[in-house]
Amino acid sequence: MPDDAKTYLDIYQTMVTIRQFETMAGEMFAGGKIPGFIHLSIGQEGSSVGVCSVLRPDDYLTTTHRGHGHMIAKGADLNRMAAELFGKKTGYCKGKGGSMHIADFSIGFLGANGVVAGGLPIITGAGLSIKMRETDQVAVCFFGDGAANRGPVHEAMNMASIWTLPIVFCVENNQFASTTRTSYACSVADISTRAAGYNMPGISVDANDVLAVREAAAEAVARARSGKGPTLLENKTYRIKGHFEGDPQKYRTEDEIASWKDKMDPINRFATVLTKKKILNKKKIQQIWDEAAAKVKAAVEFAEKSPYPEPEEALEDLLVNP
Amino acid sequence: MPDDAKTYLDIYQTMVTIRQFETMAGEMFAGGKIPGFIHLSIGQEGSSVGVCSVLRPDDYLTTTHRGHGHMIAKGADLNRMAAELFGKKTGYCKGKGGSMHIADFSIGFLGANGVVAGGLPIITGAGLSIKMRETDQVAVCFFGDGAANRGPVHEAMNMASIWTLPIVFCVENNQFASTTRTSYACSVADISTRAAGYNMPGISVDANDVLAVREAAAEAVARARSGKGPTLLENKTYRIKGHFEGDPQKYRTEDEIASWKDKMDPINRFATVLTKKKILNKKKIQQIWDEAAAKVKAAVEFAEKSPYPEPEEALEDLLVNP
Amino acid sequence: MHERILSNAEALAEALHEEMSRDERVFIIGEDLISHAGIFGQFKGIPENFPGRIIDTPISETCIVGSGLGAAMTGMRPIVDLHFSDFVTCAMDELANQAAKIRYMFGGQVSLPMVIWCPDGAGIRAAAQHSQSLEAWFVHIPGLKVVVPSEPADVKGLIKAAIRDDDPVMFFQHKMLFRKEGHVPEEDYVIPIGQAEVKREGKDVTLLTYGSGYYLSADAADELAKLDIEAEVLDLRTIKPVDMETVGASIKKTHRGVIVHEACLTGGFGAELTARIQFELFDYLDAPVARVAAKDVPIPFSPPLEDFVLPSVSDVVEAARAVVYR
Amino acid sequence: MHERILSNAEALAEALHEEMSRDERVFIIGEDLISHAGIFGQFKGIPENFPGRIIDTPISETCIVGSGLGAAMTGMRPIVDLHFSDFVTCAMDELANQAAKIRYMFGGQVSLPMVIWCPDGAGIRAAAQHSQSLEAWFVHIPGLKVVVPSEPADVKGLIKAAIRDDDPVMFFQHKMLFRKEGHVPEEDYVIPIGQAEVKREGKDVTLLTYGSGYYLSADAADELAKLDIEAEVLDLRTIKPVDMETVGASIKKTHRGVIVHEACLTGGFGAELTARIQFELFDYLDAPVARVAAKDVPIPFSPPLEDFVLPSVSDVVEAARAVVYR
Ligand SMILES: Cc1ncc(C[n+]2csc(CCOP(=O)(O)OP(=O)(O)O)c2C)c(N)n1
Ligand SMILES: Cc1ncc(C[n+]2csc(CCOP(=O)(O)OP(=O)(O)O)c2C)c(N)n1
Ligand SMILES: [Mg+2]
Ligand SMILES: [Mg+2]
Repeated sequence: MPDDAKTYLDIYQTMVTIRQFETMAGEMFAGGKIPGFIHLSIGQEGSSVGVCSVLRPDDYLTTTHRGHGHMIAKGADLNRMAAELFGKKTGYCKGKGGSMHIADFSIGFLGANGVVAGGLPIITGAGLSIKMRETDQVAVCFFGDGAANRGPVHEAMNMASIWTLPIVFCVENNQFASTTRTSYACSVADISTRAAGYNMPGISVDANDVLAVREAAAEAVARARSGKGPTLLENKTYRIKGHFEGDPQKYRTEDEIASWKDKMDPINRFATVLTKKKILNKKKIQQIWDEAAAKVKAAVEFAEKSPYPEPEEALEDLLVNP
Repeated sequence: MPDDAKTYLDIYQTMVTIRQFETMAGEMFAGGKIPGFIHLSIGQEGSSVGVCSVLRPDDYLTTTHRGHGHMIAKGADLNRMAAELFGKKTGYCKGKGGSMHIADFSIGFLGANGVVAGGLPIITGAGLSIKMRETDQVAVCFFGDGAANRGPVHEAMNMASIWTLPIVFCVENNQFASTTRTSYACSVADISTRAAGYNMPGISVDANDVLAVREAAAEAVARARSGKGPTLLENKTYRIKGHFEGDPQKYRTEDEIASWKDKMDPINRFATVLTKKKILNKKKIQQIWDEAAAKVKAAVEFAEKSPYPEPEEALEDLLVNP
Repeated sequence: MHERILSNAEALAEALHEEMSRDERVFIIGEDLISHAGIFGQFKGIPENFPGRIIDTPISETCIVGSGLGAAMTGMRPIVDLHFSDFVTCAMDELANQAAKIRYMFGGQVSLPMVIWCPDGAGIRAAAQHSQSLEAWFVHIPGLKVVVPSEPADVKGLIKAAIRDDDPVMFFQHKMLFRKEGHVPEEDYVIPIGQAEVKREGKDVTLLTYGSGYYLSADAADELAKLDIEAEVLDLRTIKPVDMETVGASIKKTHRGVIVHEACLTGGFGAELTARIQFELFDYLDAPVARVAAKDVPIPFSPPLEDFVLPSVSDVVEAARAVVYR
Repeated sequence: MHERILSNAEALAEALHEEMSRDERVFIIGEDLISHAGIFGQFKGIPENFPGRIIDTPISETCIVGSGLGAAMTGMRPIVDLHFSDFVTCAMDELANQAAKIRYMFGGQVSLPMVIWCPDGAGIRAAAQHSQSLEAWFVHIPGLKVVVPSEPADVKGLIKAAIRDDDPVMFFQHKMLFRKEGHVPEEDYVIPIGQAEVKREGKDVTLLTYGSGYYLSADAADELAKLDIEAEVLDLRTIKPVDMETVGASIKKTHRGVIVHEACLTGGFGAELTARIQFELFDYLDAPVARVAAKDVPIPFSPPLEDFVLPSVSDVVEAARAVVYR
């Protein structure tokens, strides 16, 4: 696992890009440019980038309704992402999917999912397919703490274990499932303890420390790639924004949010580390944020300029052989 | 928990009754008297009777496709059971349910289930209902090792845990789910280890030792009754008969079956214990078997003499207010 | 009678308050109910007024419905909130193989007084997995009743009927209708399950509809009136059992029918209703029964696509004109 | 052509052998497949001949279908065995919200070549949870194809078509038909999905059917012949997409139709087909389209009850007589 300055800078840049993208998405939603509803991953960049930083382009990834960060970290094109969120023809899914149903098969990104835990059965199949095709790909599945209480998680972890599938189950415990606290809905404090019930390693990490995530993910991915089977990785973090944009958030206080924002922000924490290591300085930081802002701005422009699909296009893309 | 001779004799008698009932059912099926398919619990009497011996009549129970033993242990009427298996009008369900869908709500027996793991969501509701109605009932759910790999088990155990519901989850690990060995399909050797993932106690017992089951069940039931929440109890046993009557059983050898039949039979083992304690002797044993045989014979006669339902009765009992 | 105007969400909340006060066995269970008093505000006041009787669950649709089942079997009267009706998919075994069949399989030993409350429908750009209208599946499962009200007064009367009913009732409410307003009587009344209502009389064609289709049909009737076509608007309200008496009376008068629903066309409830109308009323029909429904694709995200897929007022007008001028 | 007689189970096994030899991406996944070579013997020889390509799973329908999905998205061509079609209830999210929608939601980026193989139907005294015919649910989900063959030759040709198809196909086979025999051509042939076949010509009434209903209809046609009624038997074979061309040609000839299926009446596929026939062929109909189906209750266990609930040859004869003598 390369641990050089360039890698670190890449990681930092990706985290900032995600933050800028999500910030833009929130603004565009508020401004009525993005239809439907969107779920932002601000504050969770340590998880998405930490994990994806150890993946290959041909590795598979599934994610959730809160998947912009994972998708960017896996290498997606911001223009086509933005266009999809805007419902435009040039979007990844030609406007048919939107934020909750976006995918890029060219980078192994098998899709977001509007059904909580919907990605887990799918990743089992991706893992099985890898094993049957005898490649050394790895399949990673992001899911939430809320998802962790759904049945498909159990079935998927059992299956992956008995067949030693090359899967990393990555649960992002951001302490909430919509309005519901994880501490209420989940019977264990560390979701990773459930791994023992499937005879697989389980580990919980402070996911606002991107390098801690990267290290744990590297181990899990190496294990999977070398045919030793699945791992349950719990990335502990905090959802800074509402469940969806516009969420009244009566279930928590401003103070609680602020305490995470101030001290725990994964991007700032990493910047501090890199500054100490002399890989970053104030100027460079500003430059990275500016560059990310420019890329995101360009993506917005691309999306805005792109046409909506023609109504009749709604009838396309259902079947290969109608 | 009473541990006197009378209690032991009751337990022994119930085990023998189950064995005789199941043996009869196998014969009647082979003779074409019982339609459909049936799943016998021969060899698993230690589990059913051990658990039910610590239950009250008003406690709830759900079971599976292999539920005759549980039902008898909970106190069901053999005549109405046999009649139901035969598809007769006098059966528990007027012939509508058969072996896989039999129930007796008057004794808290909330039903067998043809869907593997189908009882687990239901037992959650029974447990919740107990809690809301503030009674001190307990709800027990029998399910198989195969069922243990289905998603509803996970959801039910999590829910029962967070709400400290008065539930005993009793998994009967009889080493097979149909043709599939538990050692293949289940990612852990002891299913009870999964309890930790729900922050509840888990225990595995040798279920061919009825007193071991009784002891473990007593603790779990006491825990539930006193408001301390659910327990996962794994009863380790062995399915002596095929999955269903008529099963070609290519997945195991006669020798394997014989080794269990000979040394592990829960009824014989208990007889040995009781004989040592001078509670039983050869004559008494014979008498108990004969009495059970007579009861079962009477049940068969009842069933045989009973009429089939009239065809048009098929249209009844669907809705309370059609 | 003075006009008391409530929204569909308010009508529901009022009825729930009344029923929960009346019968302490009634409770509500589902995801994220308490903090927002229901994602559409439909449970307003319930968390404060009935603490412990509105229960937040983990995300576990299978066990949420299952827990309703088990509670119903043991003396309670649960209302199970499915959050989005699309997630019935995660509880189909509990609905189709358990709730619908338990009473029957067990020979009538037990009843299952439960309501499965399902907000459904499209129009909020929520895309394929949060926009469906799946009521037809449940019509095809013996043992369930299916109610799909449209107007606030119907919501109040029918949710009360559903709660008091001893059988499992699937209760669908369209997301886009929660803010729709209408007169709601103040008193405690029940609208029997299985009773349709002619909401506008007409002699030229019957628009047979339910749920969101009612509003499309009502608007279409206005448009048709301008074309001198008098459309009768028949709001089925319950689709299982369906009120063939009221349907028959209307078709015998108009001799023409158009069925309007938002669920996609193929295999939708319109098919069943058409089949019955043409069978039972063949000689009264002067034209084939037409169906107006969503196009046969998943609901797409982008606004022009979604709008194109969903049935519109003009689709209803066109269909009605086609059968009338035949 | 010499008569090569195979059972439905044998026809399936033969086709699977050929397809698995032809394309190494094809594999079978499900519960308890290997030991009995399929519970109905339908996979005879496959475990020996294709080791590693027929996979026993834990009891996890959700993830069994899901694993088919994930495999199909990443280069494989899975055949998912659902053991009993009743357990589709445990995988409805994977079928309805994922398999059917993924290609569409993702704008056509990916295809899902998978077959979901579902043995269905009643008649073996297996009661309510092991006897259903649920095909109509899937007809109502855009994005799925639905095939329900009856005779061995159809099974062979259609399973091949399903395996080679790049879209998800629900493939239903009735449990009671596995031993039914018929001529099956030896060569490698494909019957296109969506193509019905007139299996018996007649001029007085069309019996429109599929799956087990075909055998009821064929027998009924024999009975009707004795009454001087010449029934045309049209085996749909695929119900989504449905071959309205062949249906139309037949109805234009006979002017009368009876739809026969084992699924319960209300909301069954017969409703959809009736709706289309009466709409598209209104002027050709001399009588309403009749439906013969199971009665609207769960399948009961006891033989006299089950027999009463299921549709019978005489039900078909009666329905045909009623429309013919109208
Ligand atoms: C099966 C299902 N149930 C409910 C929902 C509604 N829903 C969407 S997101 C969400 C909360 C998810 O929480 P978590 O898994 O922790 O992910 P997070 O939002 O925190 O990233 C809920 C309940 C859904 N989409 N799918
Ligand atoms: C959801 C579901 N999947 C599959 C089946 C078919 N089936 C019936 S019993 C059984 C095996 C059950 O094994 P286990 O849970 O260990 O119980 P046991 O038979 O050993 O008592 C299977 C696969 C079913 N009835 N329900
Ligand atoms: Mg969360
Ligand atoms: Mg077992």
